[in-house]
Amino acid sequence: MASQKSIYMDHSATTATDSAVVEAMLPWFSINYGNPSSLYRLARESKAAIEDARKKVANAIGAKSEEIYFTSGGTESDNWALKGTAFALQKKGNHIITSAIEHHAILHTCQYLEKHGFQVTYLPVDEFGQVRIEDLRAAITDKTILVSVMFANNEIGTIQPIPEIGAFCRERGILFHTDAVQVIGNLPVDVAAMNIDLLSLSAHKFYGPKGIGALYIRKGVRIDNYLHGGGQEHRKRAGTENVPGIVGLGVAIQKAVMDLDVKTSRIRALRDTLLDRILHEIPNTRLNGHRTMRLPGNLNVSFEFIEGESLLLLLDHAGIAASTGSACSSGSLEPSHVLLAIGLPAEVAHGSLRLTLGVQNTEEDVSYACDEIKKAVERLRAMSPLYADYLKKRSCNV
Amino acid sequence: MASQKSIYMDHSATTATDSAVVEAMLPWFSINYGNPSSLYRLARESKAAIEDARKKVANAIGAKSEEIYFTSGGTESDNWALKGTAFALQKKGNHIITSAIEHHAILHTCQYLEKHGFQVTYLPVDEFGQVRIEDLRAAITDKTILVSVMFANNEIGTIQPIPEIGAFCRERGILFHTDAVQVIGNLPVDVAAMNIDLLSLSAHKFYGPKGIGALYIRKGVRIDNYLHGGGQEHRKRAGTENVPGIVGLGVAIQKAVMDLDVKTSRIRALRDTLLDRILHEIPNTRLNGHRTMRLPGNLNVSFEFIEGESLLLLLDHAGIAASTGSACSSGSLEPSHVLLAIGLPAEVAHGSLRLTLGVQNTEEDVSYACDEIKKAVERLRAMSPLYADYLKKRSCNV
Amino acid sequence: MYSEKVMDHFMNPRNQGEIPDADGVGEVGNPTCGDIMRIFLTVKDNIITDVKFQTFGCGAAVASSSMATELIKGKTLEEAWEVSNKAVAEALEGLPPIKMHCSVLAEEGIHKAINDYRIKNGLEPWEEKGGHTHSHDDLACEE
Ligand SMILES: Cc1ncc(COP(=O)(O)O)c(C=O)c1O
Ligand SMILES: Cc1ncc(COP(=O)(O)O)c(C=O)c1O
Ligand code: FES
Ligand code: FES
Repeated sequence: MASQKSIYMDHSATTATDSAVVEAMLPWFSINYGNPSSLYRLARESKAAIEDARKKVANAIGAKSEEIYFTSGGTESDNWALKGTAFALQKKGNHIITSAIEHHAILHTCQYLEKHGFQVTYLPVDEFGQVRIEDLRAAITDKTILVSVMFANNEIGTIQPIPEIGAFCRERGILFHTDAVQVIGNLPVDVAAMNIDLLSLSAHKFYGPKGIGALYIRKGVRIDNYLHGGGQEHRKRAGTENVPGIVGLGVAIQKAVMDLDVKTSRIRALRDTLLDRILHEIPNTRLNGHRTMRLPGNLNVSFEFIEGESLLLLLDHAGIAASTGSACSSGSLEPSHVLLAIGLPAEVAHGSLRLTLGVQNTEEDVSYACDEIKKAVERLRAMSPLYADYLKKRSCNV
Repeated sequence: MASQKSIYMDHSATTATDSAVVEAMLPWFSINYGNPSSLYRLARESKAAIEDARKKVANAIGAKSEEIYFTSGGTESDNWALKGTAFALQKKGNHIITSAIEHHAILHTCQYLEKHGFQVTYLPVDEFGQVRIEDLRAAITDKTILVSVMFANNEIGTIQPIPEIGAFCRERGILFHTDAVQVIGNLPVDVAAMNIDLLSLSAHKFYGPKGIGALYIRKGVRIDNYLHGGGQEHRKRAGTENVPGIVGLGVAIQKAVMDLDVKTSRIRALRDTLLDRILHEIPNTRLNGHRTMRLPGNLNVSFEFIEGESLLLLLDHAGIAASTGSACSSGSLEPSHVLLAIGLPAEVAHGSLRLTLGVQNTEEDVSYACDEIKKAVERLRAMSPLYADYLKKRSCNV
Repeated sequence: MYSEKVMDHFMNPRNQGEIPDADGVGEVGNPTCGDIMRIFLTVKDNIITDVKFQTFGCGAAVASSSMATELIKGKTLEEAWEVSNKAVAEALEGLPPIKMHCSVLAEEGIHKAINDYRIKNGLEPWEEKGGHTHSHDDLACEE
């Protein structure tokens, strides 16, 4: 029988919507349900709620209200940012620079653009997952119109040198987009100070609802529309506005950036405890990503000789929700492109475990999780032919 | 002081989310919040909820589950259907046929496609707003890859001869897409019997939530992806699924198609009462659209000599939520393209009023609305120079 | 996504371990793509009297190994040779389509172990019949 425990350590995948957020959304379903595009009172109320949420998003990232456009989530924001600017600037150039460890919403969009006449450079990253400014500098050509580098990585949590990249791009007059989907509520963001031209965010990653996000577009940036239709969002993004979702995003982002330091310090401390215990108590384990330049709740380790999906199944049985970069869990043939990009051999990438902590986690969770992970790793190693070989080899060498 | 009354007669713009739908959505925000792509129990529950909703949508329109893809709404469905098939079939041909009275989500997408190498024929409609099969037949070329004709029009409510268009396209081997956003819960839909290859729908038009919709794609239809990224929706539509929205859509569509006849008969009767009274009691008024082939709740009339936005403001003051095809209300310079397409002179189009009735309307609403409309029209005519001229001319002719 | 049977065999794998002086050993897969399986056989009078496995792989791979060893235990080599990946998957009450190749691994592991035994005993190895039911081709790691 599976465990009665239920410990959620997959906050980078999604988060529980905060009850205050749901509360704030509720009236906009059945009471104040007016279509914001209409003229009457009910509609004006929806319109006002949207503008209020827009201001909250703008405030949270140092933007102006009129620079915020609501979308259906991080994926749409990424698609729009890249395709919209690429096609708008096609006459200026056809070269785009991104990194090898972006989310698929960026990478697959880049592949689409490659099929439509664009050239894309995928910057390598160092062993900790960071892009080097020298590589960026070397990749620039006179055809470069856009640089898109994520603020922090969803798998290994590594934070990129965003202010440096922003300053560099601004100086060269090249647009700079950053996918900040993992960052809101985890790190301070200031689009003006950081010279960011476009920024993607998604509410469900910071205790807001799924299916709503935003794209920040700095005033003056040329960008084509992506969803064509009605005149919503200042004629830039068509479709009846998801009013409850937008209201929820507004409340969630306001809460997310409040007392950021206090909240993230607590989560960082929990993460560090868990990480230290795992590294000390489980042999043949390595940390993936950067030791300090990483998201506060993110922990990514590889256990040699075992496979991640099996590990997740055992942890699920123990009531722990986690994630892996193993190909076996994804239905694709390749293990995580991020783990390969930081130089992990495929078989080590297979044995990776991502735990992402959030507001609901406690010290008790951490200690329970550590015990269970240890047991599960031991159990899987006991049935692993790779571990058997390793033990034999080790005893021969003695 | 504005009226305390509140009568909603704009159900084609959007609807109040049914309280049972909201109820069904609630657990998926904060309790069962798992990301469906993950492996653990919480995630499997989300996945199962999505598949359950998919089945409900499929059942409602005579499709198979695996032919339903969730989107962020009608606009995304329309964009995907047209751009996705157009680019996938580009090698076969570059000609698309649509109608002159489509929603902007279709028309603006067609304009986008025209900029990207496609040719689009906009079929005219007759004075009632119907497309003629002869015109469609005449428009077909050996380059025609797609026909997109809406099931029923959002402004004048006119229903198109969808089964005939479907049969015709199937026979010619041309893809047929229909925008059925206004139709779910109003008319029976059977994609198999009607030979429909792609169909767009949007939950908030049938008492479901805003920001969620679906595209039906018949098995075997070739279509490019539109939102690129993760492997969701069988690798066809990326982005973390809006689980509460999808669940809400499922419940809403199941309710929408239940007892369709009973519900729509009641609404049709109310609409007919209102229409008859308006036409009889207010002179110089005409009905726009088809007398019988129209959506049960839709009423669209033009009052000569007055302007729609003014009328809406007076009605809003009286607590009535309605819509107009006047340019003054839309921020564009042209009055409704639909009203112009059925041959209305621009000045008559300006004086149009759309009332769309729904489940919450009563006989009392109808009688109150009729009285208030009459008063408002009289008041505006009293200040209209056109009406003054008309009165003078009439008295001269007498 | 897995059936109860798969989860049972995953949580309580049968015949897991190593036979140090096995009569036949088969290893298939490669760690790069996350599948590696080793099958150990003890054969007496043409009958598989003992079988054990070691597996590095997903839940389906572990469950397939466990089930496959159950299916061939006590069988003649001829009978064991005929146990297909489909039979393994069916005995597990089905596998998700993308996980069918994990059961192919089990079938191939058994074949390798049997042929290893035959070669060690001076017999001709049996020929893998081509084109059997596995969907390994489109999911093959070697590509
Ligand atoms: C870095 C990053 N970018 C983009 C996305 C896509 O966001 P969504 O799934 O909300 O569309 C995600 C999460 O899935 C992400 O982690
Ligand atoms: C006929 C029609 N098509 C498409 C749409 C767009 O749907 P949504 O606003 O939900 O994106 C609407 C409504 O706005 C519509 O009435
Ligand atoms: S061993 Fe990788 S998918 Fe089964
Ligand atoms: S008269 Fe003012 S907008 Fe038409």
